[in-house]
Amino acid sequence: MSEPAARLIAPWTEWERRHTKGRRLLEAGTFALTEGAIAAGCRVFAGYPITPATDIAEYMSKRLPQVGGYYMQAEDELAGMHMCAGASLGGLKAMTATSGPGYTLMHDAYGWAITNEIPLVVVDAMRVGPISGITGAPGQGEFYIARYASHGGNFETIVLSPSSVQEAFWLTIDAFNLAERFGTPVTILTDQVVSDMWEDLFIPDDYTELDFVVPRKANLTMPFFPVGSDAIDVPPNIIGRGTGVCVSAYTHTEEGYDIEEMEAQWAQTHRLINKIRHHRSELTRYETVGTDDADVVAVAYGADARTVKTAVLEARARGLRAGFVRPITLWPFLDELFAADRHYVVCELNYDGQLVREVMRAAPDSRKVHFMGKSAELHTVSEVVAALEGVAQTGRIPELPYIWTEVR
Amino acid sequence: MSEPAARLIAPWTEWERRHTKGRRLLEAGTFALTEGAIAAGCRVFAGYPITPATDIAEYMSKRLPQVGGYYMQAEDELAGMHMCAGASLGGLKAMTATSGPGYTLMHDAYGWAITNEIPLVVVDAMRVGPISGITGAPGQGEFYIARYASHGGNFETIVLSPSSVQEAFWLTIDAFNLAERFGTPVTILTDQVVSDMWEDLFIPDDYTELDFVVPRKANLTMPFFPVGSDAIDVPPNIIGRGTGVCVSAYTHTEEGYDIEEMEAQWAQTHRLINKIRHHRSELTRYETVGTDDADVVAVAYGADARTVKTAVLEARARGLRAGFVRPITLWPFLDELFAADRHYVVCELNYDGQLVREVMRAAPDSRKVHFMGKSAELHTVSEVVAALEGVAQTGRIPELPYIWTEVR
Amino acid sequence: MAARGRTRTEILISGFGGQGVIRMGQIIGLCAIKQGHRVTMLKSHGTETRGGYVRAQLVIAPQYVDSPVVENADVFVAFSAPAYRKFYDLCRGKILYDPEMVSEVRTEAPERHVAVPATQLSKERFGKELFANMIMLGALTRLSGMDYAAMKQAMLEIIPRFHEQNLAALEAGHTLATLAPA
Amino acid sequence: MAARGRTRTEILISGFGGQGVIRMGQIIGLCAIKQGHRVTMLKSHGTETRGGYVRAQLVIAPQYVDSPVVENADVFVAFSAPAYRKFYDLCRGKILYDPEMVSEVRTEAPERHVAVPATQLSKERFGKELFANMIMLGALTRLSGMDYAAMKQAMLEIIPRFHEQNLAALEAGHTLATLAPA
Amino acid sequence: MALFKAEKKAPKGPAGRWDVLVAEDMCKACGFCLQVCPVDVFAWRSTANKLGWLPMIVAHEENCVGCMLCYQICPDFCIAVTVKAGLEEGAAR
Amino acid sequence: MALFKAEKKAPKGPAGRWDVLVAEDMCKACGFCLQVCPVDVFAWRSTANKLGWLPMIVAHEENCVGCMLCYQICPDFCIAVTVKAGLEEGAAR
Amino acid sequence: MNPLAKKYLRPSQIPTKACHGCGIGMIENWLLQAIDELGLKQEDVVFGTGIGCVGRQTFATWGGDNFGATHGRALAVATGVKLAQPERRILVVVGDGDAASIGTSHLIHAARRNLGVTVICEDNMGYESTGGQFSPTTPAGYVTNSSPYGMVEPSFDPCDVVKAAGATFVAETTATQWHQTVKVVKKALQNEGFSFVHVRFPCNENFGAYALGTRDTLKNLEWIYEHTQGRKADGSATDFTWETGIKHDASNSRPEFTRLLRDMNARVQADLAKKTAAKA
Amino acid sequence: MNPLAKKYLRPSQIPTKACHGCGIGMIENWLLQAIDELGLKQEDVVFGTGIGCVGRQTFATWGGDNFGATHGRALAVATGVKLAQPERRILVVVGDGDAASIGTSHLIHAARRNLGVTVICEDNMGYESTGGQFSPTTPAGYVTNSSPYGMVEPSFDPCDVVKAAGATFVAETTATQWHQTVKVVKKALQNEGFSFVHVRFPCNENFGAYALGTRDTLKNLEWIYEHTQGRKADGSATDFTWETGIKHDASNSRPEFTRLLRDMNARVQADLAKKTAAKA
Ligand SMILES: Cc1ncc(C[n+]2csc(CCOP(=O)(O)OP(=O)(O)O)c2C)c(N)n1
Ligand SMILES: Cc1ncc(C[n+]2csc(CCOP(=O)(O)OP(=O)(O)O)c2C)c(N)n1
Ligand code: SF4
Ligand code: SF4
Ligand code: SF4
Ligand code: SF4
Ligand code: SF4
Ligand code: SF4
Ligand SMILES: [Mg+2]
Ligand SMILES: [Mg+2]
Repeated sequence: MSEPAARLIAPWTEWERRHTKGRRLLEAGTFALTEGAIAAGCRVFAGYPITPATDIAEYMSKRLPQVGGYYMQAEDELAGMHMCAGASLGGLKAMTATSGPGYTLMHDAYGWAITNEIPLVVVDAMRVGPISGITGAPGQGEFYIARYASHGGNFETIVLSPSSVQEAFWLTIDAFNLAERFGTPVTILTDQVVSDMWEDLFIPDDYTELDFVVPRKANLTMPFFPVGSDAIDVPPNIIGRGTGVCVSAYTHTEEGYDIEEMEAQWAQTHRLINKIRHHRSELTRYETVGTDDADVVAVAYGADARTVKTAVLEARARGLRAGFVRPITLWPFLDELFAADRHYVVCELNYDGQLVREVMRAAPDSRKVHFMGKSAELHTVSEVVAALEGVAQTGRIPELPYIWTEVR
Repeated sequence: MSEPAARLIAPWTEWERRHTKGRRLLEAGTFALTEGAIAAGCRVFAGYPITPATDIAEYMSKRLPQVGGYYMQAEDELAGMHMCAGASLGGLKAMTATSGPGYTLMHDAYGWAITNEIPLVVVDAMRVGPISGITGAPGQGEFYIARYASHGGNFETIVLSPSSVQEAFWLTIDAFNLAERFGTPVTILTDQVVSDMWEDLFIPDDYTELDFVVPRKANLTMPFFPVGSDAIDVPPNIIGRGTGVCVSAYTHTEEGYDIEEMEAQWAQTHRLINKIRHHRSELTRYETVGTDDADVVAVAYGADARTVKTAVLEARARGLRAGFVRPITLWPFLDELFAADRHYVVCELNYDGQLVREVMRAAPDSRKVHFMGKSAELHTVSEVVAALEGVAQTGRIPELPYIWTEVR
Repeated sequence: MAARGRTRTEILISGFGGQGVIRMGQIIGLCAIKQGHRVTMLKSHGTETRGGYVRAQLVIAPQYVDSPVVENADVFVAFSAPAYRKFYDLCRGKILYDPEMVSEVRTEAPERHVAVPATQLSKERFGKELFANMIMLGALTRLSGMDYAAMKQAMLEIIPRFHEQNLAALEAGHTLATLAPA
Repeated sequence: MAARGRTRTEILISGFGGQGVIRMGQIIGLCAIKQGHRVTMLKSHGTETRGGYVRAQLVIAPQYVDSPVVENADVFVAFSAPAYRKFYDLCRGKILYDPEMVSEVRTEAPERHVAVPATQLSKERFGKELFANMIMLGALTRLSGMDYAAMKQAMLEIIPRFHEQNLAALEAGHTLATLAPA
Repeated sequence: MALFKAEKKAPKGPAGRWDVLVAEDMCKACGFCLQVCPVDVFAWRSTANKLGWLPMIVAHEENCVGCMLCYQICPDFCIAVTVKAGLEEGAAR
Repeated sequence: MALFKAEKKAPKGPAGRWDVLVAEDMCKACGFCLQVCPVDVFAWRSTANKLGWLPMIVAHEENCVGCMLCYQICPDFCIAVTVKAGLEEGAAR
Repeated sequence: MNPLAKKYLRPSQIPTKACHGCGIGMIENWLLQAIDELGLKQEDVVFGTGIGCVGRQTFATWGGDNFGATHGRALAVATGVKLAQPERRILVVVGDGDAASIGTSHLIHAARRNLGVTVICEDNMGYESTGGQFSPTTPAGYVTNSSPYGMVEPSFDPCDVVKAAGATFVAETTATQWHQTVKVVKKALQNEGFSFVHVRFPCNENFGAYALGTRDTLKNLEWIYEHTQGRKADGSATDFTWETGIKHDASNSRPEFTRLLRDMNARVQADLAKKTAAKA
Repeated sequence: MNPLAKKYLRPSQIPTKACHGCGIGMIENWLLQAIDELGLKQEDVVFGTGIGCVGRQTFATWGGDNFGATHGRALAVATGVKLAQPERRILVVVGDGDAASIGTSHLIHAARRNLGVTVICEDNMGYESTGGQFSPTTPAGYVTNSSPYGMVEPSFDPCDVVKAAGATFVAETTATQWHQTVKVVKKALQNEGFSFVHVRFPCNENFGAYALGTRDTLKNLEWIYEHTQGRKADGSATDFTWETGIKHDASNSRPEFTRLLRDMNARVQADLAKKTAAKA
């Protein structure tokens, strides 16, 4: 079958072309995430060790002092993300990294950072759950939690997911850029495989030459909250510069004063939601293969998309009109990738089915959306090929060991 | 227009018929939630004060000692729910209550209780967010968080929402029953209006006569985890009886020993998900009006459903083929309520749109699903009537002040 | 709105904190319950500790009340000027106001306005403002034709102390000469 | 699976913890990178501190590697009996095994089996088992026709100490008489 | 010995040298200043301020001996006690 | 003074009265017992146990004076030191 | 109007929504005196608060920069701010529930690290903004809305715990000790490291009403006074007495935490420079 | 095989997956001796653990009932269990990170309440199950995988903090003090209230390898011994010395927490009965 059309929509395709001076290493995803942050100008890491994100903390503890930054080993994850928020509010780019058990301890910090429009990057290296589950095995159980990363509603979130070590490096820089531009925490939702696997990794020699890095700006005057505006690239507030800035957990006025009027709630929400929704085009990152002619499209993200993509190519080699969609931007969800009325086989590393629900919502015919859940191990190429063939031929995924197809 | 067909599917319709000996009071929702718990046999409350759930704690601190129970004011919400889990594991029915800011601090306790199948009831009295937002104003921002109440995936949750003080009383007993029968935390997702409003409330004189209350049973032998079974009404494990029971945060064997095999993960997940999915009929609670002939159906839950229902009746009085759907069981989501191909107007107390996404997924034509978001105040009857008329006549909701209709 | 008008009575009471607004609502609600009605009462307040408002929204009906929100009050009791201004438009029925607290009233609907000098009376009769809300309740009972005996009973159940004075206050309001016969 | 066979080489290495399985994989991977290939390496291990297994899955290809999972290994290096048994079916190419650790081997495909007495040789030549993995690497380099000089270079970069012995071990494996010429 | 003494005896110290100012619109009528003042400088106002309280006023500024107790105890930043123009601090003490 | 003494001097106490048992399949070969034993009761086994370790064995039970150090220090519950059948506890001490 | 309030606070934010007779304003007045006597300017101080009356009734009153953290997390946020703005004095004003209950862990570890912040724990012996429940500092036996039968949980003094954790300055006063409070806050602000000042004050609305049975502002402040003195107005002994005063003063005896980090960075970068120089 | 292990532990769960030479097993052996000497049976003790090596390598070894809480929450769970099963002795075995970092708040407040649990904090001076990062108890200057330039954060001794919080029994020993450990654990178990025993032990795999530069089990245990004695083998002084022994013993000096609640309930119910009787 003819070579399928392949697209990768992401800023780093262009970055890679322009920046070729560097070293090629064999390194782990955690290393790439760390170096990406350093390259993006991250100068504070505050977190609490947890497999499989611990190595990020360890790399940071070595690297940050070298570049004049600070590694904070917080007493717990709640403290970790609040420390990051405080540091970013003080003018330093900051990041934390954790896995599921720590991630869900960051909800109040998320809300505080979101409400006060504090740029941050949070890495969640997902492992299989619930709770401790299996520490050394991959999972994808925080898809919705990453969207609803705090209580109370009335906000949008930005969530990205890399599928290779190299992509983890570029995507981390991208995440810091988006955090600065949108003034909000950006979540890197990765998994145990991407963080622990070793791959060939290109690292630029001189980070100062990366002209695409968005520097930290500073808003030094009222309004401290641009009521009514949905603009991005608004310089974040900086505390400690004597501007009289006020940031808090309360619904607030443009001076930052607490207020309990529903009109103020409306105004605040308007900005928190629309600065993201109205600039969705700035956030679109995805990869597709063969979506032009495909009858059945396999959908996956993160490391799992690696085997799924190979399976799609394999299926095409066998003459199947198969396609592949890998959302890199998980939230805001890219409904447009599922506009075509065809079969979708959604592969996820959880048995309850999360991504698949969004595909069901976005796709024209939810009856043609098929779930292929698995836990603790990547889907194998043969499993996915079998599923694609099954759906193409019989409209359903055949029985496969340790594969779950029910969504309700 | 003729009197519309009205249905209320919930166990308490029958309870109310059979148990009529009691007092009629004018009391608050927090009072009803407390008495419902006492009536259901709750003997431990461990929590941390927060508006608008504080009154539950205060009522509990007065009532529990009278019935030989224990009120624990925990150092924080994390401790609160873990204390409840410990108490329930020790054989006492337990409950905690909070609002958004505290609710998201309970995720690790949720996961632990879910994995170890510990019966619990958690009340989340939602207020508007993000973060502290407006403490005294209603919100519905924890719809998804209540479903994904812990990290790692691979579990289902049970979430109920009352819309009146009287219903809060019966539904709390129901929640304790379901917690015992399904061996899992059951969440009562209520809101500031239901908890703070005063209504006429019937309270039975003698709780010991409530024959429908499910008593605490005790499993005193291996297996401590019924691998492969999706059965409900499995007696929960009790610690402290010398049975050699082992409960933990790890993926575990039927002895309760930690294990790191994906096969074991499969087995555990199979039970945690299917004990709930395969007994969905036991969990179905909802209210509908006029859904037999309606062209446009208003959807709402909690206190907000009160004004919305009045609006539907009003609209029908004006000759509109309007209908009303109030899911009482929020999770597992009642897809079946949205099987008919018609217009749905989903009213929620948040601007981002949460319930509406599930309706879009479940409804045959997501283009006919309309969002009507508001924050900090209930929808008014006139607003909803206007929206229903607008949808009926023009297919869209007209512009209304402080009403949000975009979902993306 | 016709459909609802038939079946429900909406009462809106508002004033400053400390004026006994909620207490008054509770008594009315309990009284209605004792007479076999269904009742809802929403409490809300402005943010300022003082200067803001406290509001009680009561809905009384023979059957279960759906919307607890007062959008078209049959009676509005105004204990303060801010409250009067803020909620005037939510009332389509009678407006009882305390002239000492609400100095200016709209002129367009004089027939709907009833001045009840509760504060003044309370000061005269009891030397303090404390009993103004009971005087107002007495007047309201008379005007809305609610069962006076039942109202007394409900009041005694809800208010722990000063039963004599409160009863006297209720009486004073109920017998106010200025009130048109119910 | 034809489509992939053409473009990628899959190498599976497994044994007990402490046998240098990962180190060996790192060296092969780095060597391939230096020669302009794209490389992925998955590390995984059984749960038992001992008695379990450590596994390195390498995929080497001219272009970007999609699936990093070894489902059809071109080469399988078995350092322990449990590893040999657990992963035998994942290999459709040559199987290098250490006879001292893997005492029994399947009989159906003798031509695919290559015994490399790495442990024994290491003990003989260096008095300890420590260098068995480098001997095995030497043999693998020869058999798979990888660039020997580049492999030496990669080894020196990755292993901090005992360069002489490691080089000697590599040489010993590479020159093993029992090996068929590459 | 109570914090708020029933009978007041003016401490030594020259009176009449002090400006005592109460921001009546900020006053929440806790009464602390009135109680703590040894020389009855303060008194209640009979009309409510915009906060709804009957605030404190300066009734007998001439009595003030500048002990600053009122300034220290006021929870709402209402009170200023300063040396009258012309009389420098030193002399006042 | 080191915890693990280089040269061993047997403490007083009658030897030969003790059963020393090592659960060799549980042993992780930390070597503590060997080092702590004052009278060289233990020795290494030359073949690996099922955990993959070369475990400890009892080589000279007759030397044992029942000081219990090995029992106290073994991190893996391998060691039992008991009075030989017939010789009651009292006599052994 | 209080001249220091004019100088340091935001006219638009005072008077606050605090109830009348609430001690929060008194204490803030004394903080201003300490700040003023040290010659600090608005821009020298970052003012941080938690959630609760102590938080909400002080947040944004300060004329300089303010942050109001989520409940219990003020010290975690302050840690981050201090990393980025080491030259600023960070004043963290928190309630007893915020500091000594939900925020315990952050308080303890900030003290252990000797983080350069000055914590003013304003203790009204309960959760007052939520309507008056007991807290870890509510005295034994007192009735609150969550201890209707009297406080049964043993309480503790946060000073003892932060001292044990490593705080370099610890002091305790009450709302009837204005001079002492100004004095110790001045000392606290002069410590580069972690300072903790615990000030008990009257809550008129809740603790007063429920635990002391009155909303009489004078009676409630009097109660604080008596338990500071240990003697009632009639000369009889009170049921208990607070030990006030400086409880531990090791000010500047060990380096402030972020300085430790900066010194380490200098060391690391120097070594790195050496290495690279050696290579070349 | 150790006869007490036979008597109290689960044959299927030992040997654990702990590395060789790990102190966790030693300490558990001494716990068994204390339990045995007190004549306790399997069903008398609920065995609770946290997350970490100390948690995972002891969880489910105990032959009676076991719970393994999420990281840091063991004492919160124990509080609930104690409410429901007041007759059981609750033994909580937790690591330094679990107890003194993420679990600080629960530890402190359990101590304040004098909850009837015996906490054994097994301290390997770092987060070892995650590969060897420093913890709040890692000694100054030591290299771990998250302090590559030496531990720069000031550390603390959890004993001081729990004592200040109100623990009624506090003691510290090390993995080379078997008799002392058995002795203090016995005393701890005889306290109805909150007991805390802090035991330092060698982690061979991580702390040994990175902080001490060796995985030689003997050298690493020797290091513990030297810092217990304060003297090296060659007689020279160690860089620091741990103060071991009983640090505070107020055993049974005040009522256990859940007893306070039960006594209150009795009082409340008696009053209630009186009232109803009066009515009738
Ligand atoms: C996570 C969380 N839990 C609970 C609350 C509710 N809450 C707000 S303030 C407060 C405690 C107030 O006590 P304290 O800190 O002593 O301040 P005070 O009001 O007494 O001055 C509580 C429980 C919250 N906002 N967030
Ligand atoms: C909420 C959460 N954060 C982090 C982790 C990862 N984690 C597991 S154990 C542990 C700490 C281990 O340290 P310690 O308590 O001292 O036990 P040790 O392994 O040293 O015995 C950490 C950080 C987790 N499981 N849960
Ligand atoms: S300073 Fe204040 S308190 Fe002192 S005398 Fe003058 S007015 Fe009275
Ligand atoms: S102290 Fe201040 S607030 Fe209180 S009465 Fe005097 S002026 Fe008014
Ligand atoms: S008891 Fe153990 S250590 Fe003591 S002498 Fe006997 S074998 Fe040696
Ligand atoms: S102490 Fe125990 S584990 Fe260590 S070598 Fe001796 S028997 Fe084996
Ligand atoms: S409730 Fe108490 S603490 Fe809060 S402002 Fe009022 S008086 Fe002050
Ligand atoms: S890592 Fe350290 S603490 Fe954990 S089991 Fe191994 S030796 Fe023990
Ligand atoms: Mg307080
Ligand atoms: Mg540790």
